[in-house]
Amino acid sequence: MTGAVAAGAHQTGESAIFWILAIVSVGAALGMILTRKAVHSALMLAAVMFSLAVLYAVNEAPFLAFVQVIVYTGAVLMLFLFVVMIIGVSSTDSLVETIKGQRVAAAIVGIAFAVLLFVGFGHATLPKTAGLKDANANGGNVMGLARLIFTKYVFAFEVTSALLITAALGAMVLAHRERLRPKPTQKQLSKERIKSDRVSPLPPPGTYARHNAVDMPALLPDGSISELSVSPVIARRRTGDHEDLHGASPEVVAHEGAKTVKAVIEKPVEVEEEEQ
Amino acid sequence: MLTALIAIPAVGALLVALLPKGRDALAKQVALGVTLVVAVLSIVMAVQFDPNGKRFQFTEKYWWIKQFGVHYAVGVDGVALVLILLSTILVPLVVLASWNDADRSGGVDAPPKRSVKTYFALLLALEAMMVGVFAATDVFLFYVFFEAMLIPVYFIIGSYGGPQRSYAAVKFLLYSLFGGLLMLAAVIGLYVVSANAGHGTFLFDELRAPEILHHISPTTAKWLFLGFFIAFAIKAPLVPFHTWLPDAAGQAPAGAAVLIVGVLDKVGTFGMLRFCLELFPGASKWFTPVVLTLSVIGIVYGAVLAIGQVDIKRLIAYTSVSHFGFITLGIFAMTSSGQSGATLYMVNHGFSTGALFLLAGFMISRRGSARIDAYGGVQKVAPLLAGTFLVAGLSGLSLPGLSSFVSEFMVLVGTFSRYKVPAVIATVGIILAAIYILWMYQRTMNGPTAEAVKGMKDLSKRELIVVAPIIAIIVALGFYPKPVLDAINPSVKQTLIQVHQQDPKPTVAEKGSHQ
Amino acid sequence: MTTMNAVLAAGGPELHPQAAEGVQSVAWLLIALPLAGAAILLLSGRRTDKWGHLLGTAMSLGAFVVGVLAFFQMLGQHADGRSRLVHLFPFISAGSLKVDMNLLVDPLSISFVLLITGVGSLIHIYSIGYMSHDPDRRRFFAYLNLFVAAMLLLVLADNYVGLYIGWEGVGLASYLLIGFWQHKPSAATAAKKAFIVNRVGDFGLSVAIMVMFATFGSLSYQDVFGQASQASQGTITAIGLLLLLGACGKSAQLPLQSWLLDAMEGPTPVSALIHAATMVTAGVYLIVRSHAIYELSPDARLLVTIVGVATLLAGAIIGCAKDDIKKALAGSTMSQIGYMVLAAGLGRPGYVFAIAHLIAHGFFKAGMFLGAGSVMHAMNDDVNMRKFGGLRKVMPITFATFGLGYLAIIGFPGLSGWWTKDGIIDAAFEKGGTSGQILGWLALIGAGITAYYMSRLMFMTFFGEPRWDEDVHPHESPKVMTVPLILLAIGSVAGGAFLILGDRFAKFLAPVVGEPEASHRLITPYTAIVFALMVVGVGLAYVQYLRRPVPRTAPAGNPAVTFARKDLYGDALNESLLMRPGQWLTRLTVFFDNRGVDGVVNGLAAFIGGTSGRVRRVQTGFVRSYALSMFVGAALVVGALFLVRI
Amino acid sequence: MTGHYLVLSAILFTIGGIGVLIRRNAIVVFMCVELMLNATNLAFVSFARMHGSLDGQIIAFFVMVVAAAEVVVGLAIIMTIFRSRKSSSVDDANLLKY
Repeated sequence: MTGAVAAGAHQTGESAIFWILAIVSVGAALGMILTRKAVHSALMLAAVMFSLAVLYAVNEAPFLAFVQVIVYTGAVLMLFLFVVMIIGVSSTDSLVETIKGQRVAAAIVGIAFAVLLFVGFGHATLPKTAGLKDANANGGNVMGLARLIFTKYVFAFEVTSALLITAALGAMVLAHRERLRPKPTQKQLSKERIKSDRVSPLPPPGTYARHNAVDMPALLPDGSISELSVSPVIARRRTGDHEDLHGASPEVVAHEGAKTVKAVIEKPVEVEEEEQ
Repeated sequence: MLTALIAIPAVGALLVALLPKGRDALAKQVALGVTLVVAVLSIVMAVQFDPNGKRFQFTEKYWWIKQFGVHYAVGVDGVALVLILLSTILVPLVVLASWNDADRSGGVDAPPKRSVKTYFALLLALEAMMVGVFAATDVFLFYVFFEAMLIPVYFIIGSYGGPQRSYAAVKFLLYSLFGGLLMLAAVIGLYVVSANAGHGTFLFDELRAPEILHHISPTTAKWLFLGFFIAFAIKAPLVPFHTWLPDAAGQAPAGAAVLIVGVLDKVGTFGMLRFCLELFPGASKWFTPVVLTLSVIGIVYGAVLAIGQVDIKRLIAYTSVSHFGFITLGIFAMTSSGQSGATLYMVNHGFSTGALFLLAGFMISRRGSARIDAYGGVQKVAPLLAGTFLVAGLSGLSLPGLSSFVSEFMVLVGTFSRYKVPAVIATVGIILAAIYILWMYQRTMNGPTAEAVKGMKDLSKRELIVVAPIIAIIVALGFYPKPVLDAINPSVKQTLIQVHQQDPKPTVAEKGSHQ
Repeated sequence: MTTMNAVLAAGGPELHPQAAEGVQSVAWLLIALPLAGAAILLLSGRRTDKWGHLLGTAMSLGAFVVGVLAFFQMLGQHADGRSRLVHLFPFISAGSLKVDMNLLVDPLSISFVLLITGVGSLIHIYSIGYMSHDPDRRRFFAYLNLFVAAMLLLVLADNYVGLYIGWEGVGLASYLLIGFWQHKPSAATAAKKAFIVNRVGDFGLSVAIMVMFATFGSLSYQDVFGQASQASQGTITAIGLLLLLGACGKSAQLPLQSWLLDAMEGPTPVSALIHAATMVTAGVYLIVRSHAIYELSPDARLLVTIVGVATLLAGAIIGCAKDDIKKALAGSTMSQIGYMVLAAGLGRPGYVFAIAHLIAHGFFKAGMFLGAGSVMHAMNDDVNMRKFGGLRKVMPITFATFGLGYLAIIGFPGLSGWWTKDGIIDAAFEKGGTSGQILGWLALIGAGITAYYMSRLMFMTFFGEPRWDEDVHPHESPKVMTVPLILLAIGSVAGGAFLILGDRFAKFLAPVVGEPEASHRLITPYTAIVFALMVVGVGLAYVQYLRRPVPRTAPAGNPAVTFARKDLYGDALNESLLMRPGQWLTRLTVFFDNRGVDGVVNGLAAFIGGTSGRVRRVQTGFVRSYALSMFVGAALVVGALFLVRI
Repeated sequence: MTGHYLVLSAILFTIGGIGVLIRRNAIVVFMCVELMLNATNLAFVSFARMHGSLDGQIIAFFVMVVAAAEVVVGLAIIMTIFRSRKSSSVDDANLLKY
């Protein structure tokens, strides 16, 4: 598809593509800044990037189009999605503006900037597009690019490689969390456990409960729900109620289970006398 | 010779600063020794100076910053020689006078809070720069010394001064720096002008040569003049820029106050005489009315303020504001007697106000308070102190027979022959001078002896050795100022030729020539 | 009678002093001796306490001897070879200003030298006794010597700068001597007041010197008087008036007379020497010495006479109301100097009488002051005449010498006062014209009042019954004090006759002030009137103070008396016109300086501090507001680019 | 045609700019920055085609590289801020102020 487009694009096909993609990309861009959920704006950005990739292709830059798709959208955007996942995919921003007059100022400046550019481009006398036919002549676009990179821009190329390495290193350093206190040894853990008011281990989720799903809280002997049995991360993640298989909400299920357990506990326990 | 005069105190300062911690007494002796050596050297130089020889003698010239065209050029004419002598004579006396001022920086009996040897090192550094600033014949070098001088003084006032010392030190520094920056702009402007007119130079001789003067258009000359003049007006406090002096002199230790008022301010008037007048003759003539009114205001305003003061050191500071009005009046009257009088006035004022400050310092170190009403009837208890204070005071109000009268008389007569009204108003200054000196003398020395003053000791031997030479010089110059005048007159004549001003002929002679 | 102006038109005699030789060439010794004495006494400190005063007196006597020798050498010289120049050293030389310190020994200065050293030595001798028990006697004699040296420099200088140095030196000496007993606040204030009022006079003198330099280009008498006729009339009058202002300051004439009465705070010998004989006459010397200038400007001369007469009357009136013996004598000094200034203002004939009266006054007024001193000495330093009375029996010598002085001053015929003061009154009338008449009559009235208050003083002190306090038992003063009194009495008796008879003094002063046009006629129509007025004055005083007992406490007088007691409100005037507004001015300027100029500086600092505080708030910390400013910046850059490009 | 591409890139760039100013979520702000970078890449490419030399594309290529490095470090920073402050809002990190 790229070869055809690049070789013989005559006027109407290209402008048609341009207009479609322009609308798509502008719409996606607007969507990106206006949606509340971060994931949606990430996807909108992906749309913009794809339309740009096509536009690159139209502009006789096939290599860039693929790099855009593979590297930029594929890697960088995915990185965004990873971080969105970690940070909180569900966290929606309230679009209420906190800084006084920020939105108005942003609009004014944005429009002024755009107007300035349009006036600028309007006045600019652009020469006829010369097209990259001869530049891509021997060996196509990639060979042309490679020839240029490794002759004229070889120094910039090396510098960017160093940049990438430092960026990777930087990211690693930033993300790495320094342990403020030494890793607690087994000895210390047991000592703390004894010192703390709860020596016995926490009930794993689902104990005495109807089922042992990872977010189902365990029941204490007196029938009440043990909050400690569910990991806090997951606890926070509990979106909707946990529909029990038989239509009762977990509290109801927990309550019946608690009755049975209480009954077992109040039953008097024959205590075998230990021969002293 | 001159470089030696600058190098010795600088090295001395370093030496004193690097002495081991506790050896205060040694530091003092070394400091005194160095200053005495410098004094002897400068006297030898003065003897060798040939008044009617070349204008600049003992000149040395080396490349300093080649790219900027800056030389290390030193040389001495009559005026500079006399002022260098003033400073090299005053500094040893100041060192001797503030022998244990620094010890009491921590309170009367507490161990010295601040290191004694830094105080003396700073004094020596200050002396090096003082000699340097008077000896520099390269405008850039002059500027460097002009600014470098502020640092030691800032530290002296800042760490050894009176209660509001930090306020006074900062105010002093900012005021002079502001002036200095204006001057820097003017110095650069000068270089640019000289560059257009041939090769860029800072050397004073080349700058005052006619071929460069013609290239400066009158307006640029006025601006450059203003740049230099404001810096010098701040340094020698002319009225609107004078408020730093009472604070600085009031808060500084007595010895430093002597140097600030005695020598540092002279740099301002010296600069006016040599740089403002000689480099921009047209502009100085154009600005003369303004300067005259400022100086006359300064004379009367300073004197009236001095009458109203309650602190001795501030009072003496304000008197020197009034005296500086006289000096600038003499300089810008542009008559030979006026300018020679003004230069002589710089020397005399250095000694008379120096003596006043030293004696005030002794009184304050005894009594602890600088307020005039804390004293009373000291004459009965310390007659020697009172006597020398009276002589210093009388030279302050320029009593004939003492040195200041000669210079003030020459300034007034010189000014009158060209500008009648300012001279008459300035003469009112001598009445006000009598009032503030005698009233201060009466409130502190005469009348019944106040309680607190009862135990005051008279001048110790050391203090007497400090004051006696100054009083001797004051009386000697009062009766026989000829040697100093012979040194000053040739260079003043040169300045006047440069400013194309002749002395106005007496009206009788003119009438005679008309008939 | 040739009118005065015709004579004067010829201009003063040409002053061509030749180089001095013989004793006169060592004239500088006159100044050097007392100066050395003062220096030795001041610098030596305690060691010379014992013989300090003797050294002082010796120095003064030495100067007197040199003076007499120079005088006799001058007598030997031919009339117009009498002004001699002694070159000392070049004092100031700067371009056009050339001032050499030379001494001019001529008849005028030699007569002053004799008066100063003569009366001065007598007073030194007197002070030996008077100050015998004062701990600071050495310092007193040092200051006396300093004063004599300065006064001699004043009269001997050959240029106005030397005169000015002597002028202020004398002011300093009077400051030191008036404030000698410094622990007394009143003495200290009086000394300060004297110096400052003198300084106001000196202001006039220094401006006169400046005008002279601007006009004549030189300040020596020779050049100034030589070229005086060429200068414009306005300048000459200006110089004349300014010199008059200087003279008023020093001789306590009307505008600047307030300090003389307070100057009595000083020890009596001081009042005698400085405030009677020598310093106060410096003003008259200045006017007579600058006669060439005054001859050229009639209205300056007129003003001099007016000031003279006004002070004459004021002094007399004050003299009548003062109970303090020294203040009364001070009032009389002021009025006698008024006479001298009046005479000096009358032109040629007046000069001779002015100087003659000055010398005579020097003798009898110093004699009376010393007499008053010995009276105070006896009444253990009480000055209130109302507590004296009947002292003639107890202190015969003082009474006798004081009496002779009294007779001389009221112009008792035959004594020196009569010769000189009548001469002045006669010269005033001779001046002719309405002004002559007015001056003459006022002078006559002054003579009458003089007779009245001097007799009042005599009667209250020496006659009537004693009104002493209990613990006072007066006794005659020791020999060392009475000998000078006797000598001065002889001078006050013989002085006048010796000078005026046969125009001896007039011929003596001729080379300096010019030939007198007519020899002095002894008996003039006015002599009788003067005598009559004198008798009336004495009679009035006799009736009031000898017939009726003198009350011990001053009775409340009518407004006229209080007017006189308050020194014609001179002090009140000075205070309300000058001192109080002056204090207000100083307080105002100090406030203005601290708030105004300093305010601007501190205000500037505070302003900068304030704005930086506000500007700080722009850093809100929100990344997005920074982004906004970046975006605005970008927009501006793009705009600027287009602006430049299009 | 190049003018059209330039206008499109200007629009996308401005939208990205406004996005940076309006959104408070750090990641979205970051995405807007990426959008601005892509807009410039489009302008580069269209100029390259207009001038007929590949330099524009190389510059675009380098922009991508730099953008990648920037994203890596930027997100790491956002991660650390989130970890310490439990909030990814840009406005919460406002301690560095007057």
